[in-house]
Amino acid sequence: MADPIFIERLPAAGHEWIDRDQRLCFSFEGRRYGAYAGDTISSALWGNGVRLLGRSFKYHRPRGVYSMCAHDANVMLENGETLNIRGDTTLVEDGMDLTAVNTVGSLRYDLAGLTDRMSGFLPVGFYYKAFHTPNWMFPNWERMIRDIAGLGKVNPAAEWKPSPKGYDACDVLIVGGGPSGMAAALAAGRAGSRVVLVEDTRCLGGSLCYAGATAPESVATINSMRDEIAKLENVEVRLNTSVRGCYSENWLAMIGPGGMTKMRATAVVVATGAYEQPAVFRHNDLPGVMLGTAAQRLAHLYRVKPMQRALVLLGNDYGYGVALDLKAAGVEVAAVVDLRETIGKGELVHDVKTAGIEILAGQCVYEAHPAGGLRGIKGARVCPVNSDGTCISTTGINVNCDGIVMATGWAPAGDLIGQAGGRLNYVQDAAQFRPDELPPGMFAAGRVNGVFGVDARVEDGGQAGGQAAAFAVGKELPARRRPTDEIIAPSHPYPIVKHPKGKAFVDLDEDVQIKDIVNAAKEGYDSAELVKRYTTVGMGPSQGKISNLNSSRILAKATGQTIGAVGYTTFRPFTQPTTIGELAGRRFHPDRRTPIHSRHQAAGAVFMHAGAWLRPEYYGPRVRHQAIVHEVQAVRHSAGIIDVGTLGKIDVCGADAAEFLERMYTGRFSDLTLGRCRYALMCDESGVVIDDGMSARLGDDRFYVTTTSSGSAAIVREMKRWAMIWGLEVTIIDHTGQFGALNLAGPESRNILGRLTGLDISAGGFEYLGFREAVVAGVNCRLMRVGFVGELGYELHVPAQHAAALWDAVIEAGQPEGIIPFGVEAQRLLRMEKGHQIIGQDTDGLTTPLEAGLAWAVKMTKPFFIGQRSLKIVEPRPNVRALAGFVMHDSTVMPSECHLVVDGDEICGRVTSIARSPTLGHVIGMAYMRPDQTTPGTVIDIRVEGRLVQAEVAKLPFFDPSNERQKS
Amino acid sequence: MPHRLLRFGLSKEYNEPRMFRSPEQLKKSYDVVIIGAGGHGLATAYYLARDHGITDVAVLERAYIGSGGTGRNTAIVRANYLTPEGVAFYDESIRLFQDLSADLDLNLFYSQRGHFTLAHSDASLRTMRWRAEVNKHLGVDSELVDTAFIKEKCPHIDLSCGGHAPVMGALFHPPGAIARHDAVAWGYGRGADQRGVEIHQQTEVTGIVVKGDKVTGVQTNRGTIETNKVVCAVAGYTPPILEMVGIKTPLVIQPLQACVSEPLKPWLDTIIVSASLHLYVSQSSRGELVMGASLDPYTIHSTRSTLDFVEGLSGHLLDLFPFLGDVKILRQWAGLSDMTPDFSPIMGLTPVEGFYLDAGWGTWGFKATPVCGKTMSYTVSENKPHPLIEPFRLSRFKEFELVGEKGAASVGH
Amino acid sequence: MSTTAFRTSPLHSELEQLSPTWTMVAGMQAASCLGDNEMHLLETVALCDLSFLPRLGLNGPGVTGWLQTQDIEVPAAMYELATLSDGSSVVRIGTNEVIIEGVPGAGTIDKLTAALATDVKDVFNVTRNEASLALAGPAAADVLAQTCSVLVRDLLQQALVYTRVAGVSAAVFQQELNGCNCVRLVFDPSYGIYMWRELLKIIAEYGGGAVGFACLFPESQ
Amino acid sequence: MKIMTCPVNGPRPLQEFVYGGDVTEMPCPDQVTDEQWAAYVFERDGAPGPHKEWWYHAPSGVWFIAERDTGTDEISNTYLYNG
Repeated sequence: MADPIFIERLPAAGHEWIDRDQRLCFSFEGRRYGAYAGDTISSALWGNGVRLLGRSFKYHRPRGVYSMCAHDANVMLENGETLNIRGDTTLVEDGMDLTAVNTVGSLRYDLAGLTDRMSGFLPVGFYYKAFHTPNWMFPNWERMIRDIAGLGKVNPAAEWKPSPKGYDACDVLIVGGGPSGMAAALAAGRAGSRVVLVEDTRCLGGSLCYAGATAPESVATINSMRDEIAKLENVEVRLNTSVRGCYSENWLAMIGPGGMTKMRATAVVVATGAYEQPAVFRHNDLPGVMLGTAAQRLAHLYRVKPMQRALVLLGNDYGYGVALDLKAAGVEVAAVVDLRETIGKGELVHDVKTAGIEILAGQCVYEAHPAGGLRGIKGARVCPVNSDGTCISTTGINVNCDGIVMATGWAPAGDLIGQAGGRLNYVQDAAQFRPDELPPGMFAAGRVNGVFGVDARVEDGGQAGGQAAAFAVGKELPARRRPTDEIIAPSHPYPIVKHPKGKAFVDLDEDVQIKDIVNAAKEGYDSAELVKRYTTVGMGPSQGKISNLNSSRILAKATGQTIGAVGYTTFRPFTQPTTIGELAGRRFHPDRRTPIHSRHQAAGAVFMHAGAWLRPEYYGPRVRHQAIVHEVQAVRHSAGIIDVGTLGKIDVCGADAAEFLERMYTGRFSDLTLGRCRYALMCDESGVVIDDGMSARLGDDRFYVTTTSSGSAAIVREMKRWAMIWGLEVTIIDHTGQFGALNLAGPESRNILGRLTGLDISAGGFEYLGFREAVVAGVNCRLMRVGFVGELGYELHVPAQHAAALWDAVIEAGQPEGIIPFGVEAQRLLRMEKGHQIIGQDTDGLTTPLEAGLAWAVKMTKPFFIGQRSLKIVEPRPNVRALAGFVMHDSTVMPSECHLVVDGDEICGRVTSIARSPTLGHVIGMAYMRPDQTTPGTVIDIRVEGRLVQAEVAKLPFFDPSNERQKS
Repeated sequence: MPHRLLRFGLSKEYNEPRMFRSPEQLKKSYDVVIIGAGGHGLATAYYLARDHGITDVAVLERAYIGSGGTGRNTAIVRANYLTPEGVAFYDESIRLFQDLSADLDLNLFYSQRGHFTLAHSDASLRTMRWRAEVNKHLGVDSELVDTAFIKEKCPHIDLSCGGHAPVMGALFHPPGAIARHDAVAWGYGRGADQRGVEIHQQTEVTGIVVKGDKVTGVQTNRGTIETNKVVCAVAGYTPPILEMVGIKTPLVIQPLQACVSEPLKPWLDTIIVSASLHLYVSQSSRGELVMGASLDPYTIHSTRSTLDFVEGLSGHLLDLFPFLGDVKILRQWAGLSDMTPDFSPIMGLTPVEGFYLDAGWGTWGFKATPVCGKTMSYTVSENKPHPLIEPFRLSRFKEFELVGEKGAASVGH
Repeated sequence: MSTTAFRTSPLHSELEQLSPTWTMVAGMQAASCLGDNEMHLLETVALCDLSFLPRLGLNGPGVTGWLQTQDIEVPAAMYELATLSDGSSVVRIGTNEVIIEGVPGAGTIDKLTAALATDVKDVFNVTRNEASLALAGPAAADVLAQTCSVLVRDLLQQALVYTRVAGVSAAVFQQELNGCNCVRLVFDPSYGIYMWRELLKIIAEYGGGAVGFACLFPESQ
Repeated sequence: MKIMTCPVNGPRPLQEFVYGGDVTEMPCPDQVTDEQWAAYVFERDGAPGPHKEWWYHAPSGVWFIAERDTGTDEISNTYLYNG
């Protein structure tokens, strides 16, 4: 392969950002180029004479360097792995293989470039006005539009890499390491605050790093301030770190080399500087046209000669410094075009004159002359202009140049201020927005605050830092006064020149032109927000940082309002596009395991997610269905054991414990005697069933209640709240995670348990719905004799650290009877054979106990329980639906849960539970239906995949109706 | 190229007619005053003028057209609700949406993408089947589909969900669509404007005059208007208006946040929603990923953004699409949702004669825009609730006759 | 009633994979050592399972009074940790709620448990079978900062904080063990394995790893 | 990130708390009409302004009351419930 193209740079200078000892090689659009370590992709390419760096979003126009500071949204690249890589700020890495995004064919021969020729047919919002008639054609048009739109291609094979994310806090966070930020850091640091100073580039200094002639002493200033800062131990500097968002109460999202830091700052100093704003004229977007600061960055930081022959278009004295910098960089400055009629008298102006550079005052660039099929420029036409941007004549003179440098003004980088709820106001004499009201604890300094002279910025920063430090310790804020600033009006009020042929771009991201904004206003989209939404100005990747101000200026003129009245669109995070990976961080997914988890794994359990819990669905190696049947049969014929440790487990203690349960639950508990337990059903205040479980009496003043697995946290919470509101003497102790629990069930369970405890568990000694505390297998254990699955069974609750030992002991003891563990699915089936409802499956968000066949568990005669009053309202009404059991003898077509019970066109209800009962040998289920359908023997229609199947309503429970087995 | 575009290229001047006039003055009185120039308010005005011949209508907007929920939602349209009432209502809305671009002669980019609501547990799988069955029963195209089908329609999705609560199936709703939300308001606005309706932006309602139990006027920052019929269509901003007429409702306001990525080449053709991941995502015709999550957990009347939201959303997005780690989010924003206890709207007549309510739009307001215009305009002109909105009457709460949407509306947006 | 069965740490299965030296402490198999030169891990950051430390929770209006009868003074201030003569620590986590954590060899908890065998009025036993971890070493602060919004420098010495760590509710406090400054995490045992794995992932990035408890309780093996 | 000051645990990020809705007094069930009861169960004060709200600090299990302006999200006061 050919040697990389490499063109030597300007002679080395002390403050440059490239390391000339490290040469890198990368390729762009199939060509190899050389670069220095420290080069960004754009600086390396520009340095090698490449001018065409990207294509625009809509018209695919050629674009090059424009800002060199993260706003060059048209220079986005991809490498197959990563997409939308910013050329102006991303460092070159050796071996990079890059292509421009969003081209058809290649960057150089981009077929989509045709759209530029047709742009006349594609005015603002054209897509709203076409493609929709005839209706059926739109999908084809849309597919075409989608394919043309969009920037980079995602790589579905890309792998996720966890990105660190951390919390931090400081007294004073200073955003921006320019002169004002550094001064603020020194002031706050010397005041003793814990200061963090963040700078999004690779070194402190901000604009001073490339100020050149505009601030001759800059390098010395940076160095001395940096050394001062280094002396302060309580000031931490974080480079290559940018603040992406400011949220309520000075909570800031920062992205740096170590991923994302969520910084809580007591006070924030916003010293973010200003975004230089482009001038708007025909072909102001082509490669070679760039901002003054972009040219300065190229020349000073990367030692790249921005162009051979430059035309400098300016509206402030700063631009004169830029002209001098260009000259110093060996650029021939064809002329300086000053939009102002009367030019400044500053030193810089004087130096430009003495340098023999021609100054054309009161003139504008009317249009740039494209070269090589828009891939560059070869000159510009300069015409006399009024301060409002109207050309006095358009004849003008032609100036040859291969670059136009624009230094016409600034917009404050006030994003963070806006996000935090601060306001910016338009200041007429400065012709730009300036922070007005700042939220408490936020202070602005430097150019974002409308202060431009270097000394003034240092002074302003010092004041801000002092105020921030005082705020951080709750002291009264020292007074603030605006420093005297040598630059009076840094921005030109209207650096915008119309051209009948258009192509004068306001927003390069979105290819929005002057006429688009004017026409939008004409059509009635006459507020900043509507213009944005209709023209998409400011919607692109740079989010309007170098387009919103000009857009507001044009809109103001078009609607005869002041710019202040037009205002600006809402500031929202992020200040710079932020990757989903950085935001996601490590992605914590807390999941819960019972203390017996490892035993289930060893037994070959197949786990299911139940909320945060991992629960055995069934146990392998058998396939699902066979495993479930096998487990069911074990329970029915011998014995099985299931881990029910996910149940909520709550001790309700205290003198008023019984009264408390009376109020929380629908049933009666005051008469629950010691050593007994009872079903407990809970409603919300509207009478809807929300939870159920068992309640056991441990003592006069102690109860033990269980809740559903999913409900436990909320139930504990509500219990605590009601206990407080009712002022009852009751203590709620949540043992959910602290206890393990297992259910030993089956005809053999008594024999097995007998081997593990001295407790009298004879039928008479430990009766159905009895409760005991005893030692089982050497563990203090709470035993409930319950029959959820409809067999003789015992629920054993023990401290979590003992659960595994108990489980092992029961399995061991059950060997003779062939005890096996059973999973959630088997349990569901077993309980259904018994006609027991599962809250949440056999009920929904609006089910009352009356509909769910749970009226028996509701004591309406009690003085009070939560939901009772509401139930009294609905009780007299006929139910619209009722839960009942059904059987199917012909089950060639098997319904599933939530298939509908229908009667002709009427939806009567739905199947809530259904399964083939291994015990009964036919399909059983529960369903909601019309109350008149619930008489056993009634035939109901269930619609399955479009066809109706018949089921016969049956009495619950299906299995062991006399409950002999669970009571045995 | 569509002939529509030729006129632009061939005409020298850009002489597009104005979308909406901006009337200088408020008149002394109007037959109907609509509060809120969002999609709902403007659609109501449009159909009042078009279908009921009532054109002496003022639409009052505190900020700019579509500045509320209309311009802040994630522009998803679907009808796969749980209750017959809900399904019938939203199905009519979809039907209207499908012809709306032609009807309003404005391209709303109504794009039928197919809508997946993913189920990560057997419990949500049951809910999905329930919705699918009700939908099919009522003739709405909706189906419970398996993971293979999801993979086929959305090849890049990671159904294992990074090992956390894998996808088990989904409710697939082919008519599910997205649209250019702002344009819906603009189109209705233009249509209403052309028929004589006045749209007053920057006009804030400061009071409502009630004599006896009757509405007689509306006070604004630009003066008082006489009228006997007021429609309140301000969704997240409803409670303060209700205070002016002394009506109490169950409405609570919670922010709903959303965000958008850089434009990408098309890779996601369907709308993907996951309730358990609190995530919904689709790709706009510009190529941006438009993403939202669940409601903020507490009530606040502010459209501030939070970092938690976008952190959580990013994590969950990577659960399903692990390759998006390098894709950048450009911007986040928020809107206000007026939530009801049964996740269904509150529409129709109120105890105050002449005061009509169109509220309770929670997270499902955009998709109802056309049908709300239809039914509210009928309700206003006939002074009786349109049959489709009968179930959504305000009085249902005191009657303990809630709509059973709660089970499902929380699932998707 | 008395318990004779062994206790199992919620992290037992995780520790087992690190082929530890098991030592019986207060009825639990505890991992005293996970490798020869694990002490050096304490120079970066180490994770140690201390779930074996016995804990007793008491709740109810009578708690403070009853403990006084057992010669235990509970600090008046919430969350303030006090150390008892036998090295156990006691902390008030509510007006009526107290936790006592033992150290190997300490007798307080056994004594109190025995005394509680017969119901004491208005004193209710709260089972405290939490997962209990120690983050030891200089980088512990960074690891905590990546999982918890409460920073180590916000943790007052001898005071406990209830907050969220990696999305899980936990009690966090600082404690010097064997001359090493530790961040202690105590939380619901059902999250034990999740937390252990997440913390180890982060710790690995700092060159740290898991250690046996002998690093922090040298005398007690 | 929003910070809320729990009367027991001090200032914490909002994610540690669970919102419990407005503090409302339950009317005596036997002394209200069905309509009044329905109003208690369903009606809310949805307007922006100062509210008295229940908040729960999940890690420590503490319920308390916060006086918060739902318009500005400013929390003016937090304290434990005292009957």
